Amino acid sequence: MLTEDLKIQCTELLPAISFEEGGEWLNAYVASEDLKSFLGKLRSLPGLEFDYLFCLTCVDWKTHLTMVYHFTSTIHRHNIVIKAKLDNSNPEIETVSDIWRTAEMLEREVYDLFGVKFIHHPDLRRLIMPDDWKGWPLRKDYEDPVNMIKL
Amino acid sequence: MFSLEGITTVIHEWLNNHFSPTLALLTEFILVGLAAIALFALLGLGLVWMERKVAAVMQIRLGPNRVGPKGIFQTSADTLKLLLKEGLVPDGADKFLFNLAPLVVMIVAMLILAPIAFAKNLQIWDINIGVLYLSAISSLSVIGIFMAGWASNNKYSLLGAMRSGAQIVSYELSAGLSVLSIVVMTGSLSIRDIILSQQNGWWIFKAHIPALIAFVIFIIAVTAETNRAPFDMAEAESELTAGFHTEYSGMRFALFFLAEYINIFIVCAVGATLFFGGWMPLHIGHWQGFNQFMDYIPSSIWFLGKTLGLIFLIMWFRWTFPRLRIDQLLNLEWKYLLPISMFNLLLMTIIAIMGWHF
Amino acid sequence: MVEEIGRTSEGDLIINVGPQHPATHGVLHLVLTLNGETIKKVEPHLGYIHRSIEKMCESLSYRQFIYVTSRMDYLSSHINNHGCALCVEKGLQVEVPQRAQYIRVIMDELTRIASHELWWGAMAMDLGAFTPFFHAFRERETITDIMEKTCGARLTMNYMVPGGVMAELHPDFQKDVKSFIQLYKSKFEEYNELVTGNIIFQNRMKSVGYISYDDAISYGCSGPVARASGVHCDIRKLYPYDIYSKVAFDEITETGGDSYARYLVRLKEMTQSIRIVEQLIDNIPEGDFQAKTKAVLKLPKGEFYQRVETARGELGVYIVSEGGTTPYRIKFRSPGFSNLSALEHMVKGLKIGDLVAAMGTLDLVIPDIDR
Amino acid sequence: MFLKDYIKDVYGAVRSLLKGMRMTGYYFTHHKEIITEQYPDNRATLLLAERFRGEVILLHDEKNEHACTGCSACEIACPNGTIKIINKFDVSPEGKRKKALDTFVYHLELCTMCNLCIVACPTDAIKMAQTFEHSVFDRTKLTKKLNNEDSKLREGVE
Repeated sequence: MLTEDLKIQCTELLPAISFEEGGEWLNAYVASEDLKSFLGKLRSLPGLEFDYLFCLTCVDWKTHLTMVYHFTSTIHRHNIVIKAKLDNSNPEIETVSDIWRTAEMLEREVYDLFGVKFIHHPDLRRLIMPDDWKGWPLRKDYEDPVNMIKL
Repeated sequence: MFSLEGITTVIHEWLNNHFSPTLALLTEFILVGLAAIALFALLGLGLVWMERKVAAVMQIRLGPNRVGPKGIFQTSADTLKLLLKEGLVPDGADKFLFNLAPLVVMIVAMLILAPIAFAKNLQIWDINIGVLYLSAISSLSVIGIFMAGWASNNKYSLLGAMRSGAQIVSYELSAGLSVLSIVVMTGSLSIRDIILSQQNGWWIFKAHIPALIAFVIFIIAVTAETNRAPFDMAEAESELTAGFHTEYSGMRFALFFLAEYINIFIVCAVGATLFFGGWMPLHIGHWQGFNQFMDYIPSSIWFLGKTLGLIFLIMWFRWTFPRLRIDQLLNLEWKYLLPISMFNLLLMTIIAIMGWHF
Repeated sequence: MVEEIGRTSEGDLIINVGPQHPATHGVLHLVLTLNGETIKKVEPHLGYIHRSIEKMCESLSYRQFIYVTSRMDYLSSHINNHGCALCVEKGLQVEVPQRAQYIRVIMDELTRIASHELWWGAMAMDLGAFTPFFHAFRERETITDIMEKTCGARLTMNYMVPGGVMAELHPDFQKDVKSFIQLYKSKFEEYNELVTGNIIFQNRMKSVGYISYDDAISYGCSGPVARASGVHCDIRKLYPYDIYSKVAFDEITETGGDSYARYLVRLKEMTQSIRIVEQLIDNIPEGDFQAKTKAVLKLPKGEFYQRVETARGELGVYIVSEGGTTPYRIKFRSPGFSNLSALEHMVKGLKIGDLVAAMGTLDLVIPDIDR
Repeated sequence: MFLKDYIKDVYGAVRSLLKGMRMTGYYFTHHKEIITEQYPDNRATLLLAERFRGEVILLHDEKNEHACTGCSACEIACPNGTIKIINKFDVSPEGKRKKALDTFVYHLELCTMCNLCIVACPTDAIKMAQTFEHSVFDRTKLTKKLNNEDSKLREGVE
């Protein structure tokens, strides 16, 4: 499906969606509370069927965090990038691990490194850092005098 | 000519001429014990070296080549290292059983040496139920492995021991049945009689294809019984790190290691005795000239040659095949080997009764 | 006496596979819940080799960060570097000279063969056969020698730079590659005799670690793991980069979805890689090996995503740029991470031996997962 | 029918196993295929590729001159802080102060052999050496000064 068509269809599904110009694929901003239901529709509606979540990550913009979801469809071969802004101090978002199973591990990684809490996640624990680790390493304000060597 | 034949007789007569019968017997006991231990050490070292060399060449490597010519003293150096190492006992281990286990395995391996004929008239104990004794004792070693697995207080060890138990109990059956098929042919349980019955040809040739099948089953079963790859479920180092001897180090580990090779030697010696006539040279029917020529080769060479040949076969298996899974291992025994060997025993019995063998 | 520790309330055994375990090929830590020999639960614990490469890259310039990515999936370091270089080029909008593209693709495919060779040997070792490992290394060694001559290193090459490759090919390169192809072809049948056809291997791998088409997609599997379940996901075919659109090769898919299918996919992929190299090796065009780039690279503000097909699957390089000389945020979508997440689904209810067989055919490289 | 399949199974299995054994048997009897390199013994004949990256060296010619102008391009290019250039100021006979290399500090323990410094060098003063036996017992020995004593900049290199 062409980017323009995707844009129209996404706007139909969620009027509050906003698009970002530029970039290789269609970039769409979704409010964090609408995300779960919107992504559910993206996964299941015929013609869209974004069944392959190939990247799930987060970006710290100092003022806020942005969740970034990269989707592709193995049936229609179209791609979309969905972003959701999160509050810096108490980032919370619904999990999508029940829609895409791969999200379970990826969300654990994001929780571990950015401190984003995924509501209804089946097993939200630290994945990479030790269980008793303090802080969220990939945030921009993270300081670790022992392990981070400044050249 | 170099020969080990009659060496026992000479010693026996010399001792009886010089000492009282009691003292002579006692000296003989000690001599035999020392000989067994020495043989043990030598065999262990030699076979480990052989294994490493065989493995290396099959894996396009050189293998040990630094200590001594062709690395022949490598295994002695390794043993020395193991002797000097600290033998650790893990926390929470059952210390008594933990220490006992390698000894049990070792003693069992030593016990089986008794009825084996190393050359003409060179046998520690010519017992009239030799074959029965062998199968009875050889299944005891699983107790040592169980002990090691339980006492280590390690779950890998426990799993390894459980696997080993299931495996040895199953494979004992088909090993026993294939041994029995030769017993049926000879009508005797004594090792000596079995060897003598192959005066005019070895059983593997004399008893047609059923003997060949029995031999193949025997080799598979004993490979499993000695916990060798492709049946090394008890060790399975890519699954259970080292299985039942995960927690063993130093000399205790060395004992397990040596016992494994002694066990291989023994089962191969038994195989050589049953199917290839032990020390009996290659005789073919009534070809007198050929038979006499073969007799010139000492019986001990015949025995060692056959045994080493079988050991090589088992090593060849190990460095070619992957490991079976535990359920496949049991499937192989109960679905394939056991039915085949039972049917085969029937055939052998018919051959023996009808006298169709040579 | 022996205490009862490490048991669940149902009496199941909890066992730690790793971080030091022969089958995990590194420092992966799996916590297994076992009922006898049967696996009830697999829980991966990661991070033993976590170096926070993503954070490191935030303070390195666009030329510098590429070398770090060799240390992620060290078995396909060329392809990692290639993905990063492509992503930076996408931002800079640099046209890479044809010669450099040819060299890059040849190097990628040689790396893929080398990686699959190592996997083949290591997987056979997982299943208990030691000999294939050494035989595989014989061929792999030839490739690393070729790499060493041209790139100067055997494992972490750092040969791809934004705009092309770092150095001209070694004069012997074409000759060496051709002799490698000869060697490979003469030895390939051996692989089938020693492993593929072997009844024990087949029994160990068939219907073990099954993952269906839908599950493979849902778990985000990529590379040979997904292709063994019938998913068409070869980035080289779907989103061709450099000159992959010009070379003829087949995307290997199987429908089995089990370990054996994954095994076959990888084995056939090696042959396809040889095919690609054969097509290109004689036709490397003359020209520059590197495009002219500025001394200090600055990516424009924006986001850039590049997908490449490594030996293990789809690697994604996601660069968020603020217009500076260093990336603002960089994310590597590693294939092993997603493939590992499917492990529990694959092995639930199977035996410990099957775990090893399934893990072997997932071809995990732990630094790739932990980053 | 069942029996036929059973026998076929067994036959096929045995055949596949024998094939594998033939392969290992071939290697057992063909010692020419052995590929082991006896490393410390073959040092004399060991050939390393000329591009092999062992460590960074500063090239000196027979007059004890090097081509390093002390521009610090390598220091900037290095991702790990492996190189530290310490400059001094020579005073030329005409009284002009000229920047020159004082010490080229190289931390081998930090180096990842990425070759970026070599590429960055504008005067080709440094290159990668083929040495690879770097292990020492004392970590401080890995911090090296690459320019020789009293070495100076080659004439004509700017």
